[in-house]
Parts: sequence; structure tokens; C-alpha cells
Amino acid sequence: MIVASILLLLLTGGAALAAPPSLVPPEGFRVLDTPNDAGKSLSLVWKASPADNKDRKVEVWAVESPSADFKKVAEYPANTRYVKPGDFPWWSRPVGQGDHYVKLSSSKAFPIEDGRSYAVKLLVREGDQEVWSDVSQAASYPDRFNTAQVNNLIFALAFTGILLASIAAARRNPHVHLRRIAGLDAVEEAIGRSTEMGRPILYLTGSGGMSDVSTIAATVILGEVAKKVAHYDTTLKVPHRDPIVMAVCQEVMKEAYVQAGRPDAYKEDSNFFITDDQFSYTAAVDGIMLREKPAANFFMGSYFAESLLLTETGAGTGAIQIAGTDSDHQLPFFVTTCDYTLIGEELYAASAYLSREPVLVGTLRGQDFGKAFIMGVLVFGTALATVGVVVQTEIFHYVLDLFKDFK
Amino acid sequence: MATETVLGAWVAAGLTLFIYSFLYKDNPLFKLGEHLYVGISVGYSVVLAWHEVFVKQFWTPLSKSVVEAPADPASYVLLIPAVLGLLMLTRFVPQIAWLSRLSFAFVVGFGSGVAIPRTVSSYILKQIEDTVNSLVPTGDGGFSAFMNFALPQSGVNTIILLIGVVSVLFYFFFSVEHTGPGMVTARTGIYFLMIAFGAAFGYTVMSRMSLLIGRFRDLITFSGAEYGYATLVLLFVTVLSLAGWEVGARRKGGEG
Amino acid sequence: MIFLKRQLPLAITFFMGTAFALQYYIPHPVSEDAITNVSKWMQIISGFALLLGIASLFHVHAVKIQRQVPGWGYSLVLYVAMLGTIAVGFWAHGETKVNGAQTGFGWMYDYTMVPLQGTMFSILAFFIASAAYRAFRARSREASVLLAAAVMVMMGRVPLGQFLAPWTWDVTQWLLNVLNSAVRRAILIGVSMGSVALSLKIILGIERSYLGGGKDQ
Amino acid sequence: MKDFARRMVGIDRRLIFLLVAVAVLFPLLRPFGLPIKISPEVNAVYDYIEALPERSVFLISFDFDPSSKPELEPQGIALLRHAFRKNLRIIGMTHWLTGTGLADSVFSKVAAEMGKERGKDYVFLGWSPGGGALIISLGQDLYKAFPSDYQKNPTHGMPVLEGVRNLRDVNYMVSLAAGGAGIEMWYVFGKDKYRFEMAGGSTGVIAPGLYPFLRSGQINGLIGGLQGAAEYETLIGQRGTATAGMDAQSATHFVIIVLVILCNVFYFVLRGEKGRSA
Repeated sequence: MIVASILLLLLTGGAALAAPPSLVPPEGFRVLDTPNDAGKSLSLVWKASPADNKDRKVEVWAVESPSADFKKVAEYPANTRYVKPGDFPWWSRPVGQGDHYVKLSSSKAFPIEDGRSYAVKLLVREGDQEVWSDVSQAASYPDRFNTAQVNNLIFALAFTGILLASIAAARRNPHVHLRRIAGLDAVEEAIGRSTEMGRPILYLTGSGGMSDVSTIAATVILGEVAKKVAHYDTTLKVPHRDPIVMAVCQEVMKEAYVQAGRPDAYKEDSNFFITDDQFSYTAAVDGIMLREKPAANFFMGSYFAESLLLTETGAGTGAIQIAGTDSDHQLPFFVTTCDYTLIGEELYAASAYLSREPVLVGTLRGQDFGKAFIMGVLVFGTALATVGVVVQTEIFHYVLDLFKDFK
Repeated sequence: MATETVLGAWVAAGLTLFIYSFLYKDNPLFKLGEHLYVGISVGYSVVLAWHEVFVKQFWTPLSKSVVEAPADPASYVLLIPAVLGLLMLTRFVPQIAWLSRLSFAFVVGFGSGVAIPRTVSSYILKQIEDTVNSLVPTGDGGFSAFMNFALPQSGVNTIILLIGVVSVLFYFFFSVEHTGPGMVTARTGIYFLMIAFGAAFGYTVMSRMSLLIGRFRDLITFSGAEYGYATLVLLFVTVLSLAGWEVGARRKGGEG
Repeated sequence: MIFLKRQLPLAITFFMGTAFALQYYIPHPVSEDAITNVSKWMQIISGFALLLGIASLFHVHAVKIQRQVPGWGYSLVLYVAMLGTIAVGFWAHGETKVNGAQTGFGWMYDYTMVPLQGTMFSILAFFIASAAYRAFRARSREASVLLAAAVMVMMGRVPLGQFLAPWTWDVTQWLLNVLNSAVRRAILIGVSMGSVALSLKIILGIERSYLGGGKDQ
Repeated sequence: MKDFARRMVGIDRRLIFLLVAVAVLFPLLRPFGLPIKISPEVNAVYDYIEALPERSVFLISFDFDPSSKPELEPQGIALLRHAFRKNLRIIGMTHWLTGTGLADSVFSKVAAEMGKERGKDYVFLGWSPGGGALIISLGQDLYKAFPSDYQKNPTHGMPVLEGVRNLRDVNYMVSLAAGGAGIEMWYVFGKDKYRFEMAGGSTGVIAPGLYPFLRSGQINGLIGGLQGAAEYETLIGQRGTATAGMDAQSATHFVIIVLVILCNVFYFVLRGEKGRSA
């Protein structure tokens, strides 16, 4: 952008200085098949000249068939239609930076068919002077691959490779290092507290069904909580609004109690179904909070408007509240009403961290590699761009273009 | 004013108040309104799905093309999606439920496929492209332009943006502990996050209040004389029935 | 049989996924025609998918009514409302207006559905208010920052705030355009990687939950 | 002090509900009409439409349902008024099934008010499922995606659609969105490939999430929530429901701010107490 404006400035400035010269035909005029398109279009290119200015007009004259004669197809002021940075990546640029580029698409006035050769020439006129360029010929073809988007393809393929590799790695060793997550440390504290107060723990799995990643994460974390609860034998209450999720949670908890060596302590009725209706469910859970005053409330999974009503009541009863959700529209409310909140991806990370399920761990790792790479590009790229401007060089575009979105 | 309009006003005002009765506590009036809402919107969806999809998108074009060119197999191409669609409904017949997998495979496959390159283009490359900028002042204006906070593209804002994006990305980076310099970056990230959440918070409040304003405007309109004071009358009725329900519940509670 | 039930669906997913991911890079008319047709098919199939969701709801409440579970009366209400709307709708051929005049279907939409849906969500305004009073506490440095930003935006985004403290407007603008943009962009990049990863896992048959369970829509 | 705080924290929430109700009702009945300030985001949309030549093709997608009517309907009305005034050719549609009736009535209302003709000056295509697939379908061939409009008239040969084959022929597009199936989707599956200029109008809830796209120029403007609608009404000089609502909006915001401050004052008072008792 900037470069272009500087360039334009120079050109027009130059034009202003020069005394009105006798017209010269546009230099390096060529017509060619438009690159990276579905056909039915031609591209015209010619060199920028210091004499370009808005009073000088460039007319495009073309001929459909050898028999017919040339007719005017389009007209532009001579100081327009420059190639700006960002128009084309360096690897598929039909003409030099700052030269003229015009795309001629098939229209009623001038239909273009694929595979047929068209002759085109330019007429430059200023005031009463005018001059023709020499005729150039080309045929239009549809392309099989859009080279301008090759960086997009490479990115996608590379990410696929990384993902598969890290999942494979996680299958071999699911215990790769993942960072501690503050919210999870709080779980221990919350359970301890409710034990000494002799009050129950309330655990909600959110409004999603078993196909939601966040609900799956919620059930995984429930398993972990249940294990700890089994040790302390505190009562754990899990009200549900989806029968399938409830069934899964029962299994998860039974399993957890067995692992904790306390199968006897497991109570079938700690998971119970209330209703599938959003607000009635919320009202019922609020009722439980007010009657039984749980010492700790867990809100894991995906939530909608009900989040406010739940956490507000919980805060009122003075319970420790731990939330974890990927419903970004509810996050602000969870952060302000709960003591700890697992934010978005932290919830997934937590479940991978606890379950050590290879696919979960592998995916998390794969995305981490991706993020690391992007962070690198952002910092390194900014450095290059800055240096590029300082020392006035275009050279770094060979790198920077790789991370731009071209069409 | 037309009878159906007045009637409509009464119905609308009544249902609105039924829903608001939840503010007192969960009660039958609210449940009634809520279930009416679900029922009616599902009914509406069925009717539209039929006319807009089955008739307009499928039946009319198909019959048209078949009439025009009965011999041309291309005229029957719309049967493919129809069959795939019908297969989905086999979900309800346990014996052949697996057939639905074929159409889900088709849909989900297409969805995942088209999503990948477009996501990379719009949500990753385009975002990187706009974040990577020169930090030194370019063009005219010099330092003052560089320090211009009001202009989102100014140098100083570019730096802040870069810091924000990188630190937040780092906060959601799980392969290294948040210690030492990592700690600093992560803390920066979390504060950026909190500010953004704050903005979201403010905007959400704004939204919810706008909805309330919208409903209240209707209620005010419907309380006019030309609507037979619908809102006021119905408000009275609602309160009365709530009280009645409350008393009834108390008595039951007393017996039980 | 096992092939039809397991491998074939996975094969279809893989084929559709790779084909239409690559289609993006291929401008050739052949690939354009392919996506023209298939995207059209998707419209129709999604219509059926919609019916699938609706049908399961039908089922759930039918069961409730049969078993007469507590509150089954409401399911009955739901059923009556639903069938009533459908009847009215088909009577009016799905038209809400016939040359200017409102049909019964249009009436139901305007005077029952619009107010009900609007009101359901406007209740939240009240809940936000009571939560603001009872729960939105600056319980940590993070939460304090959040609340400060929230108050700033609430001021800067309404005339009264702009009137009392004009600077809140500019601060809000900066906060949204720079700080907020940065965070949203980072989240966007992160989430996009997640979704690309999921799409890839689906195409490659690592993620198969969409084949089982009834919760694909 | 502490007992007072404790009692205050313990008050019945219904009192607060009442307070909010009053804060909304009073300004609606007795508006005090504060001036509306215009943000660059909204101005950008206005300027772009202002600069469009007559009979340009303007696509507006009502991607919301009655649950966000108060915020997005005024935006839709203001945009349509502006576009009709500029004699643009308007194509309307929606991705949200339950919003169809709403969108259609907005179109007929504004068109009647501006004396515009269905099929000649504008067309409402209605709703179709598919989301992203629908946008791709429109981008490839509009007549395949919508063989007929909402009133069952064939789209082929409609004067308003003359010379329009697909999204590539759209001059400007605005999506009024209340959620995911909206502005982002229109960019990812539409503008990304079919290169039309577009902007967004959104509910407050999703507005902050759209700023990255605004900054990168993926959308050239953004109308956010009721405030945005009020700004647009001010720009076209036709005050509507949004402007009328802004006073109530101000009042409620200040009630919330005061409540938050009170909440924290009491919280700190009581927290000190807890600290000692523990």
C-alpha cells in the first residue's frame, strides 16, 4: 500500500515536471491468459511510464475474429491500474510490481471463449495526439490449479502432518508434558473444604449432549472429582438435563469409585435427572443450592443464559465456585461470579491432562505446534517488515508473502 | 382497529406477561408460555421446511425439469439429495438405522472438506497478514502519527495488537509451564483476555437491555385504549392467578 | 455388511472431504460445476436434517404423554400448539400474507411466536441486574480489570455516558478496536486450529462420533 | 455498617427487578433525547452505500430471529430506507428459519413506505437451509440456490435481478447477524471467494468478536447493537425505534453500573469481617 502510494507520488510528480512530450507507445505491452482462473478472461500488462497522468487515456482495442476489425473494449486514465503489493504473490505475478495490469473478462460487449486466440492493441491518447501499441495475441484457458493459493495448501498439508505425527506420538507415550492448569489445583481445595464443613458438592455438566467436546471434557473432569470425593467420602450431587449424559456420568463415577478403592461408597442416586427444560432445570438447581448449601459448585461444559442464574445463587450461598466452559458468550459472567474459571481451550486441555486419551493429548500437542509456529511468524514477520521499511527494501516480501492470503 | 389486531395484542401481551411471571418464581403460567413457544416455533419450522425446501427447492424444479426433458437423466439429478435426505430419517428404524450413516458421512465429509481451506484463508492467514506490520512510522506524519492511539492502524496500536495476540496465544499454549518469562507473557495474556471479556460483558448487558426495551415498548403500545388496555388488564389477571396458585400451593404444602 | 456399516461411511467421508477441500484450489470449470451441484444438494439434505431434529422432539414428548410423567400436561400443550400451527400453516399454504392481507399463519407468527421468543430472552436483562448487584465482585485482580473494562464500555456506548464523560467514548473505541481485537484475533486463530484439526480428524476417520449417537444436528 | 451491608446484600432480588423495570419504563414514557454520536464503523457503511451508483445490487441478509428483533430490526429498516432512497436494487434473504416472517414484513413495510415494487426494485428470496453450503450455492448460481422467491415467483427473468448471475455480481452486502450463522459465515463462504464488498450489523452480544474482521478489512463496516442502529438512523436523518430506545438504554446501563459498585462496596465491607472471624 505505502510503497504503491510512494510510487504513485514519484510517477505523477515526474509527469508534472516533464514538458508535454510527444506520445510514445506503451512499453512492454502483452496480452496473456489470465492466470489462476476458470477461463473466459484475458489479462493485459504494460510497463508503467513516468509520463502517465490522468489526462492521458489508454484505450483497449480488441478483435474477436481475424475477419472482423478492431473495436474499443475499455478505457482507463493512464495513471491507474497499477499492480499494488498484495495483489499478487511474488510466485505468481504476471507483471512487475508497479506496472499496469488489466483483467478483461468475457462480457456481452466482448465475449471471450476459451481456446480461441484474440488480438489486442492499446491506443494511447492525450489531447489531440494519439499512438497505437503493436498488436499482441493470446488465447484464454481455464486453469487446473490456483497457484496464488499454494501457501494456503502447504499450510493445510503441513498442519495435517503435524497433527497426525503428534497423535501417533501420543499413542506411543500419552504422558508428554502438559502445563498445570490453575483451575484444577483449586478442585482439591474445594473438595477439602466441603469435607471439613460436612456439606455436599454440586457438579453440573452443562447443557450440551454427549456429542459436544465440552460435555465430554466435563464428564472426564467429573471422574477426577469423583475419585477425590471417594477418598474423603463427601456427597457429590450431579443434577442432569440430558438422560444420555446422565447414563455416561453414572458409569464414569462408578469407575472412579472403583479406582479409588471405595466401590461401596458409590451411590447410584448421586446422578439424578431433573428436566430437559432450560429455565425449569435452572430453578430446580437453584432450589438445591439454597436448601442444601453445597460448599463447592462445579460448572463444567457448555452453558447458555442459565449460567447467570446458577452462579449468582451459588455466590449467594458462599460456596467455592469452579467453572469451565467454551461458551465464550458466558465466560465474562463465570469469571466475575466464580472463584476459578477454565477458559475455553483450557477446558479441553484439562480433560486431556486428566484422561491422557491419546487422541485428545495428540490434538492438543498438534495445535500447540501450530500456535508456536504462528507466534514465531508474527514476531519474526514484524521484525522483517520493520527492517524492510527502515532499509527501504522489497526483498523481505519473498518471506512475508508466504503468510498472506491471496486469491 | 381490526378485530384480529386487537385480539393479537391481547394474546401477545398475555404471553409476554406469562413469561415474565418467572421473575416471581418458576410457575405454571411460565411453563405454559414456554411450552407454547417451543410448540409454535416447531410447528412454524415444519411448515416452512415443507414449503421452502421440499416444494420450492425440490419438487417444483424436479417436476419442471422432468416435464421438459423426460429422457435426459440429468433431469432426475435432484433425486440424489432427496434419497440421501430420506436415508437420514432411517435413524428412527433401528434395523436399518445404519443407512443414515451414509448420508451423515456425505454431509459431514463435505462440511469438513470445504471448511478447511476457507478457515485457513479467512481465520488464520488473513489474521496473520493484518497483524504483521512495520513498527516504524511509514508515510508522512512521523512520530505523532506513530503515537496516534485513535487510529487503529497507527504504529503504537500495531505494537499493542502484536503483544496482545502473541501473549493470548501463549496463554492457550499448553506444552510449557508458565514460569519465568513465560509467566510474564501469560499474565499479560490473561489481562488482555480480561479486558476483552469486560468489553463483551458491557455489550451483552447492552443487548439484553435492548431486548427488554423492545418488549416494554410493545407492552406500552398494547396498554392503550384502542387495544382495550390489554396490558393493564392482563397484568392484573396474571398477578391474581399467581397469587391464587401460591395460596393453593401453600395449602397443599400445609396438608402434606 | 460390516463393510457397509463401518468402512463405507468412512470412505464416503474421506472422499467428500478431500475432494471438496482440494476443490478450493482448482478454478477449472469442472470443479466449479461439482461444487455448484453438491452445494445445491446440501440445501435439500439440510432440509431433511431439520425434519430429523423436529421428529426426535415429537418423539420425546409423545413418550412423556404416554407415560404421563410429571408435567406431561405441558408436553400436551406443546403438542397441541405444534399441531395447531402446522394445521394453520398448511391451510395458508405457508403464506404469511396473501396480497397484503395477513393469513392466520402470519397472525400466529406475529402475535404468539414473535412476542414469546422475544420475551424469553429479554428476561435475562433482569437476571443480569440482580447478578450485577449480588455476584459481580472484584474477587481477584483479573476480575477487577474485567469489571473496569465493562463499566467503561457501558458508559462509552450510551448517550448519557458520552454526555457525562465524553472521553469514555474514545477510550471505548480504542479498547474495542485494539485491545479487544487483539484478544479476539488470538482466540480466533486458536479456535480455528481446533476446528481445522477436528475437520481433519473427521476426514481421516480418527473422529467418528458423528456416525453414532443421534446428536449430529 | 456491617449489619447494614449484610441486610443490603440480602434484599429480595425482586426489588432489583422492579428497579430495572422502572429504569426502562420511565425514559420510554418521558424521553429526554440525548444526542447520538456517530462511530467510524457505522459511518463506513453509510458512506459506502451513499457512494454506490443507482441500480447497484445490494444484498441484505436478515440472519436473526424474533429474539433479537429490538436490536436488528431497526438496523434493517434504516439500511433499507437508505438503500431504497439511493434507488439500489435490493435482494433480501435469511439464514434463520424462524426469522423469515420478520424479515419479510420489514421488507414489505419499508417498501410500501418508499413506494417500491416487489420484483422490480427489490426481491425477498426467503429462507433456505444449508448455511455455508447455501452461500456457496448462491456464489455459484443464484437461480439454482433460489429457483423462486418467498412469494413463489420464479427468480429467473425478474427485472430486479437483471444481469445478476451469482454473488460475484453483488456490489454490496450486509448481514444483520445475531450469531454464528451470519457475518463470519458470509465472509468465509462468500466474500473470501466471490469478492463482493461487505459489512455487518450485529447484536451487541457478538459485536466485540467482529472487530478483528473490521480491522483486517474483511468487513468494511460494523453496526453494533441498538446504539449502532441509532447511529444509522441519525445518519439517514430518520429517527426510529432505536433512537427512541437509547434513553432507556442509558438509564439501564447506569442502573447496572450503580448496582455493580454497590455490590463491590458491600463485598469489601463484609470480606474484611470474614477475614477477622476466620
